Amino acid sequence: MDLPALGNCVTSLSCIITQSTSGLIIGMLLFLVAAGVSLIFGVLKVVNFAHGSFYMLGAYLTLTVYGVTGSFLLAVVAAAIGVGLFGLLFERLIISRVYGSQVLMQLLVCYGVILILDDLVKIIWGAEFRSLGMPDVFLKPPFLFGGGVVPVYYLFLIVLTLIIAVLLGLAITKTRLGKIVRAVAVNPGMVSALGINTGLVYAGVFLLGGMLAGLAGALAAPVRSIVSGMGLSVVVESFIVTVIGGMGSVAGALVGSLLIGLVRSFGTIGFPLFTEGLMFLLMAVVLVLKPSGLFGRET
Amino acid sequence: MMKSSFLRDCLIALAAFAILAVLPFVYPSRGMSDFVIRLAAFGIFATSLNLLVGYAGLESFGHGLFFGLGAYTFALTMQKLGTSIPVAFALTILLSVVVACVVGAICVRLKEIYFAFLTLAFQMLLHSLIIAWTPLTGGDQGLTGGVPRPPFLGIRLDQPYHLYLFCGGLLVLCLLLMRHIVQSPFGYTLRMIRDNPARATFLGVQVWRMRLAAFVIAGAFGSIGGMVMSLFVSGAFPDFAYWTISGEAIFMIMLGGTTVFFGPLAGAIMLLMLNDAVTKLTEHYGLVLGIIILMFALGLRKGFMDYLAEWWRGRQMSSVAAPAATQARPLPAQPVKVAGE
Amino acid sequence: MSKGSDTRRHRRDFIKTGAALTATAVAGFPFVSRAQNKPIKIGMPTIQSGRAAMVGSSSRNGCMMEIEKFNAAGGLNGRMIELIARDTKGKPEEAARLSRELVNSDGCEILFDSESSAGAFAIHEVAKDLGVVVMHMNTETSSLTADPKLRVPTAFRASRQGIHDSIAAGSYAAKIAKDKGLKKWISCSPDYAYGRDSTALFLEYLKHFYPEVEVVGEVWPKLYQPDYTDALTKILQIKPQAMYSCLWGGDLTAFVDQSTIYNLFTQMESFTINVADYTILTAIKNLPKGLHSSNRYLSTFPKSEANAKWAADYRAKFNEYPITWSWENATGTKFILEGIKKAGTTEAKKLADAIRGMKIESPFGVDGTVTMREEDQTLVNYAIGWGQTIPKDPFMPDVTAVDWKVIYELETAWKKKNNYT
Amino acid sequence: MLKIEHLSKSFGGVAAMSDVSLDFPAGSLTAVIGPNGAGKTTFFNLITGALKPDKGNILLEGENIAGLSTPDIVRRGIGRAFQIASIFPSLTVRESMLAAVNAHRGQHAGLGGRFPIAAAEDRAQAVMEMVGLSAKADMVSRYLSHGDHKLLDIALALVLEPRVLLLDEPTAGMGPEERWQRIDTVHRLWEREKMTLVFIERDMDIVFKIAQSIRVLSYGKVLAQGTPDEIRRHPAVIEAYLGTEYVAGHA
Amino acid sequence: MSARAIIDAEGLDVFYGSSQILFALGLSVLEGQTTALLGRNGAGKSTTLKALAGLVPPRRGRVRVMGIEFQGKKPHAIARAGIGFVPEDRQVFPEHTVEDNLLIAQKRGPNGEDYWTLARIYDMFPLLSPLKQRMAGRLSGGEQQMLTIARTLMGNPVGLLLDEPSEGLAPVIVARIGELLRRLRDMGVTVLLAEQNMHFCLGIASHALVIDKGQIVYRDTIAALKENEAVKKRYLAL
Repeated sequence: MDLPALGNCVTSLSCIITQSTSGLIIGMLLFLVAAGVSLIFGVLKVVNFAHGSFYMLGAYLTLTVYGVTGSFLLAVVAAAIGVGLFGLLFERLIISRVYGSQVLMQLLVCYGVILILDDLVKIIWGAEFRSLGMPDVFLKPPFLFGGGVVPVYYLFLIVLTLIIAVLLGLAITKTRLGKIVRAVAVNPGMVSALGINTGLVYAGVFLLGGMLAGLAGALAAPVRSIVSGMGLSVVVESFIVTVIGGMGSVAGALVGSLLIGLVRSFGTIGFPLFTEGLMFLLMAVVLVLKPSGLFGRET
Repeated sequence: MMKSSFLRDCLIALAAFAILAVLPFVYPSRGMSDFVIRLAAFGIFATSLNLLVGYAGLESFGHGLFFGLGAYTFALTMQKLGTSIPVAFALTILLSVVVACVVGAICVRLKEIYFAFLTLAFQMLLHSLIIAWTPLTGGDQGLTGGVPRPPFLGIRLDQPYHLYLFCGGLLVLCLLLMRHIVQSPFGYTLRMIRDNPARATFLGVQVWRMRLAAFVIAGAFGSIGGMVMSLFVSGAFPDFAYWTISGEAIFMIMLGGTTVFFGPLAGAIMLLMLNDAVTKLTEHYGLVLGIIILMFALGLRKGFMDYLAEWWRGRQMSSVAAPAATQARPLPAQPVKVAGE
Repeated sequence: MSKGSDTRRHRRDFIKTGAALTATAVAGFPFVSRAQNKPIKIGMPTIQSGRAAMVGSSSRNGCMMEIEKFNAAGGLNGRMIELIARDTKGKPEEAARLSRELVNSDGCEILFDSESSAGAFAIHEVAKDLGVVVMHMNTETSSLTADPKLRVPTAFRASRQGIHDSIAAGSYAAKIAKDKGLKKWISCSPDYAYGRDSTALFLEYLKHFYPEVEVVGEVWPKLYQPDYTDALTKILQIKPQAMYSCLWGGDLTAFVDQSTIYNLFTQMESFTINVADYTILTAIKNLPKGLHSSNRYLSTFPKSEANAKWAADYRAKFNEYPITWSWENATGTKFILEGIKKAGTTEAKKLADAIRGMKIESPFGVDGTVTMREEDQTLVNYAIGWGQTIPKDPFMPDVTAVDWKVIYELETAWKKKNNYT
Repeated sequence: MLKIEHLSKSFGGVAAMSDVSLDFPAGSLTAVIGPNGAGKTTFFNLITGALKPDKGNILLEGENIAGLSTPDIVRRGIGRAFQIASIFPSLTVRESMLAAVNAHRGQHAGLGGRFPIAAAEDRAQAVMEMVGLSAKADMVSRYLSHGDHKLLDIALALVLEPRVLLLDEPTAGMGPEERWQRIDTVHRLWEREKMTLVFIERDMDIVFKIAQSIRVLSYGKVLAQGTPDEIRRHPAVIEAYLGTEYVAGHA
Repeated sequence: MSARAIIDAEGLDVFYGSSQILFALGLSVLEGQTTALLGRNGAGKSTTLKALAGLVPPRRGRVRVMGIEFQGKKPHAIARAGIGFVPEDRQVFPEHTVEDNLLIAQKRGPNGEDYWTLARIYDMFPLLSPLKQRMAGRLSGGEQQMLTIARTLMGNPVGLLLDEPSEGLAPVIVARIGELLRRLRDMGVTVLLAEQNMHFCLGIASHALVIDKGQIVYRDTIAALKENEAVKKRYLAL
């Protein structure tokens, strides 16, 4: 524990700015994965533990498409679409068969899928870690900002993710489709009786969740090492975010992700050995005080 | 209902212990005895988790808390205090009970998925503590330097056969005790709570107290699993408190079955053998195990022993020529639920 | 290029050659009893899945380099070596379990520990329990062999050791620091035993050689942490003149990639000691110029024909670059094989006696040889050097060798201080 | 026996029960009727502590039990069966009975003995015979018929040897013949056990046939109370609930 | 009988768990007619409507919508074929606004009908118009009942299944709903109206079905039923 250091930091503006930005960056990629986890849980009541593998697939797809075409944009789009379709397939072929079973049975199924995907990735792309490298467009000196620095790529990442977060939030609250999705979460039988194919809604939520996770993987590819099993820590953090923010809430996922990002960036200074513990502590406190999460509905 | 007296169970336990005792002479293989020791650790651990999941209806994601706590407390007590093994055992169980009381009191009031996540959070807090408290626990490196095994009551755990028999005996003893617990009035109270907590309340049962008691008992047995593992590897590692260890126990009970007492033990045997066999045969362990898991989960949709038990019941029913067709038939799939029905 | 198919192909090749050799052996010596023809099995608990899966593949490749030579030369009186590698998934309890199983059920007579350091301690305990010879080939944690309380007569280490590395790093870094006046230092190392130990030792020796150094901060990213933004911003906040880091593997590539976009390396001298290994050097797409690193494995250091040839053979055989675990495992294997030849048996005590203090020829030695030091049964006299990176092959053209005399001297003092003698 | 005074409860500002005062004398057989949403089930929930009243007293033989927890109330002698049978699906009938006897006698937390405590078996057997479930004692509850589910639910309440038994639509979801059989069973139980019985029922034929006295709830208030004859003629009840045709048809 | 059946069923056996609710039930509702499904509490009215709407899959029997087989199909398929279901317990989406509730249900009818727009709905249900932006969960019972009917209309159904729309509502609201149903009838919407209250149906329905113990026991015009004291007394407790 290094509380003096934390004290020094929170009294210095530049430290606050830098660490907050850093929390923002960490939180943003997490948000893309956590939003999918949260939506799937909120609408389908399924604990999709395999979501981290979607993220991993996104990174590997990006690696391959970028390697072949040399276009990062193309690679990102391909990853989002590819993983979205994979999510769809996963829902139709596997997870839809255990709707309504025990949570533990769903967990078992997801675990099986994680094992398979981790190994398939190793067979296809090799066991060693890979790195995409920063696309040339982003190879520019970082911005200076209030005493801190923000690399161009991270600025791009923050802006893009925030746009997605806002669009996603608007889509879920303002569009007819979003309204349907929220209605399905509450009363699927009634929605079905109004002539809406809820099976399609379920599949659609997985498609969307997959696309977001694929996108997260693609955006992570230039700055993180790509390796089999890379999804695990992300999915665990996503569940912490989901619990903190409230299951099924996009705003909750955003706030939760940012909170985790801040805990990580300030925790590194104050509790260098206990940042993971801090995250779980936060989760435990939220669960005890408000089990449904900060933005969740009481059930 | 199968009636079974405690005496009968004791006799079966004795017989099982006797078989374990002579097994190495008939089939002398250290591999076999290692397997039994590991089975003791995971068999006790998984069965204790099933006290919660299968009997009390509490789906815990964080039962590994007690596995890790047991392994570390035991190993540390032996290393630092130099007590005898029975004393370390007693201290470990005591600590686990205290921790389970505190954690349980906070957790059991939450329902379903929230309970699951909160138990997970507590387990990960222990894991973080182990990692952070390096001077005591050795941090991520694990508690190295070996766990001393001083002889007690003529039992010398540094001798392979003694260790084997001790762990095997513990397995039999713990299973006997847990079997007794689930067959006790308390065990049936847990079943009531699992089936219908609201109804149990209307029969005068303080549901949360019973759940807490179950949590504490399961925690105490879970820590014994951890102690056996610590004896086996002669140390303790942070992995023992990581969420994956809870995951493994969950997979054991889901593979083996939750409604039959020996389901978790069967699951432990299956998963351990599967693990050992598959790692031996192929480098693509995950691929093979994953496919097997999916076949089980999507094919049987229930644990192996549950499946057998149902099949057996079905057979008996049909052979007795069920008085009414509806009696032998399980509940059909629920009609599409319209909320507020 | 797919790595998986390569390993498969090589395993097939190995099985084929193994079968062919066995066939020749049986045909050639029809009167030799089958017992004598029984292969010598060596068990290798290693990591083959998860994030550190390449530990397993590179370690096994390193071993096979030596084993195939040994088998091709007729083995031990016709007894061939058979290597049985098993996946521990990086779990120490699996490592313990597998080691026991390899010995007890599979009939392995020798253990190769190609695990991480936590796994190494678990395997160490098993070796003690079962009394078999174990060669630790990956772990760098010094206490494993230095601490006499942990010593097991049949346990050896054929990998670089943290203390050696730290002394070498300290002496090299101090020289640069003195030249350039680098007084404000920061460390950024993984938060686990290896990271903490080697960082502490490095800073100790840095100060030993250059007392004016001041440590102005430290950051401890977690092992396998995907994102280093928090660490990087903290470093940039503190604005040190130099940074030390012993991150490795995928963590190191991610760290370098992320540091690059922060322009971190242009703002300070960086001593990223694990960069000079081919996996890292080839994985990083935009390798920054001028990073200081110790050699993990370089085919150009030591600059000898033997080393260059070994690297070329390795690449030809496995279609990939050898890395640090490759040479360490090759070295460990060679000690075992030379020991078997010398002792004429695989019996544990005799074999251990043969290996203890043995000096063998090696492309990785300072003078063409490496030694299994008698007193603590650990590898010494292997080549350690430092240099600076350039973005493309040969990645680190000039490597300065570190003098082992300095290492020995300070190591002795270190042992005394820790009551290891 | 059971006396309710000024009982009130509201949910989010909407009054579900307002100032209800009712008396159920010892040994009486009383029906509670009223239109859907009148608050009948809420009334039972308040008495049994499943809901906490906002105001008012619930006196069980003079002791105020308002605000106590359900287990405490149940132990004081109020048993309840539910509109949708509430049973233990995976236990056999006998196991359910035995476990309930244990709970009633405070022996449900025992770890010492084996489950069927010998002393509990007589009571369990007695209750099963009382309601006529003995023949199905060893069947797993979930495989019973709908009618037997309801019977088992009542049996579970009876195990508690309740002084007051609350039955929420004991005949719901049954055909006419089964309905009469069921209500016959209930009536016999009441006669034999000499308990105070309160039941909610929608079938007016049944209500008027067996109830000694009737309480009519409407919109969370007491609309009327009295003997069947009084209720049949009560103008407000006819208006709000029975309708003139019913009265005409049964005049 | 020249009119075609909008929805018809034969031999429906429906179970909840182990208890059978409907026994070989058969009925048909003809185009343009309003048919009352009368019966006592628990007679099986709700279950019949749910079975027709596909919400409770029948174990045996067939359901046809405009002559096309629909048994075993999901509820949404039946809804798309033009059958709108209004549940008895309202089931509005409580955290959506009134307008959102309506928008969710908006779809064309089976033949492309798109008569019902928000404007027409508010015209028909003036009560809802000022409540557009209110959360549906905060409406009164009567308002929720209106909303449920309006919501179903947004799907431009050919036939409506209405489950006890008058239940538990104040007399004034019941009267309004009656008025509404008459207007729908006059617009040519086919309605199957499940009710306990025969009087409520008298001015609305032309035909009556009486259900008891899960079987249809009587069918005729509602005028004939009104005169049939025996049936009324036996099955409707009137």
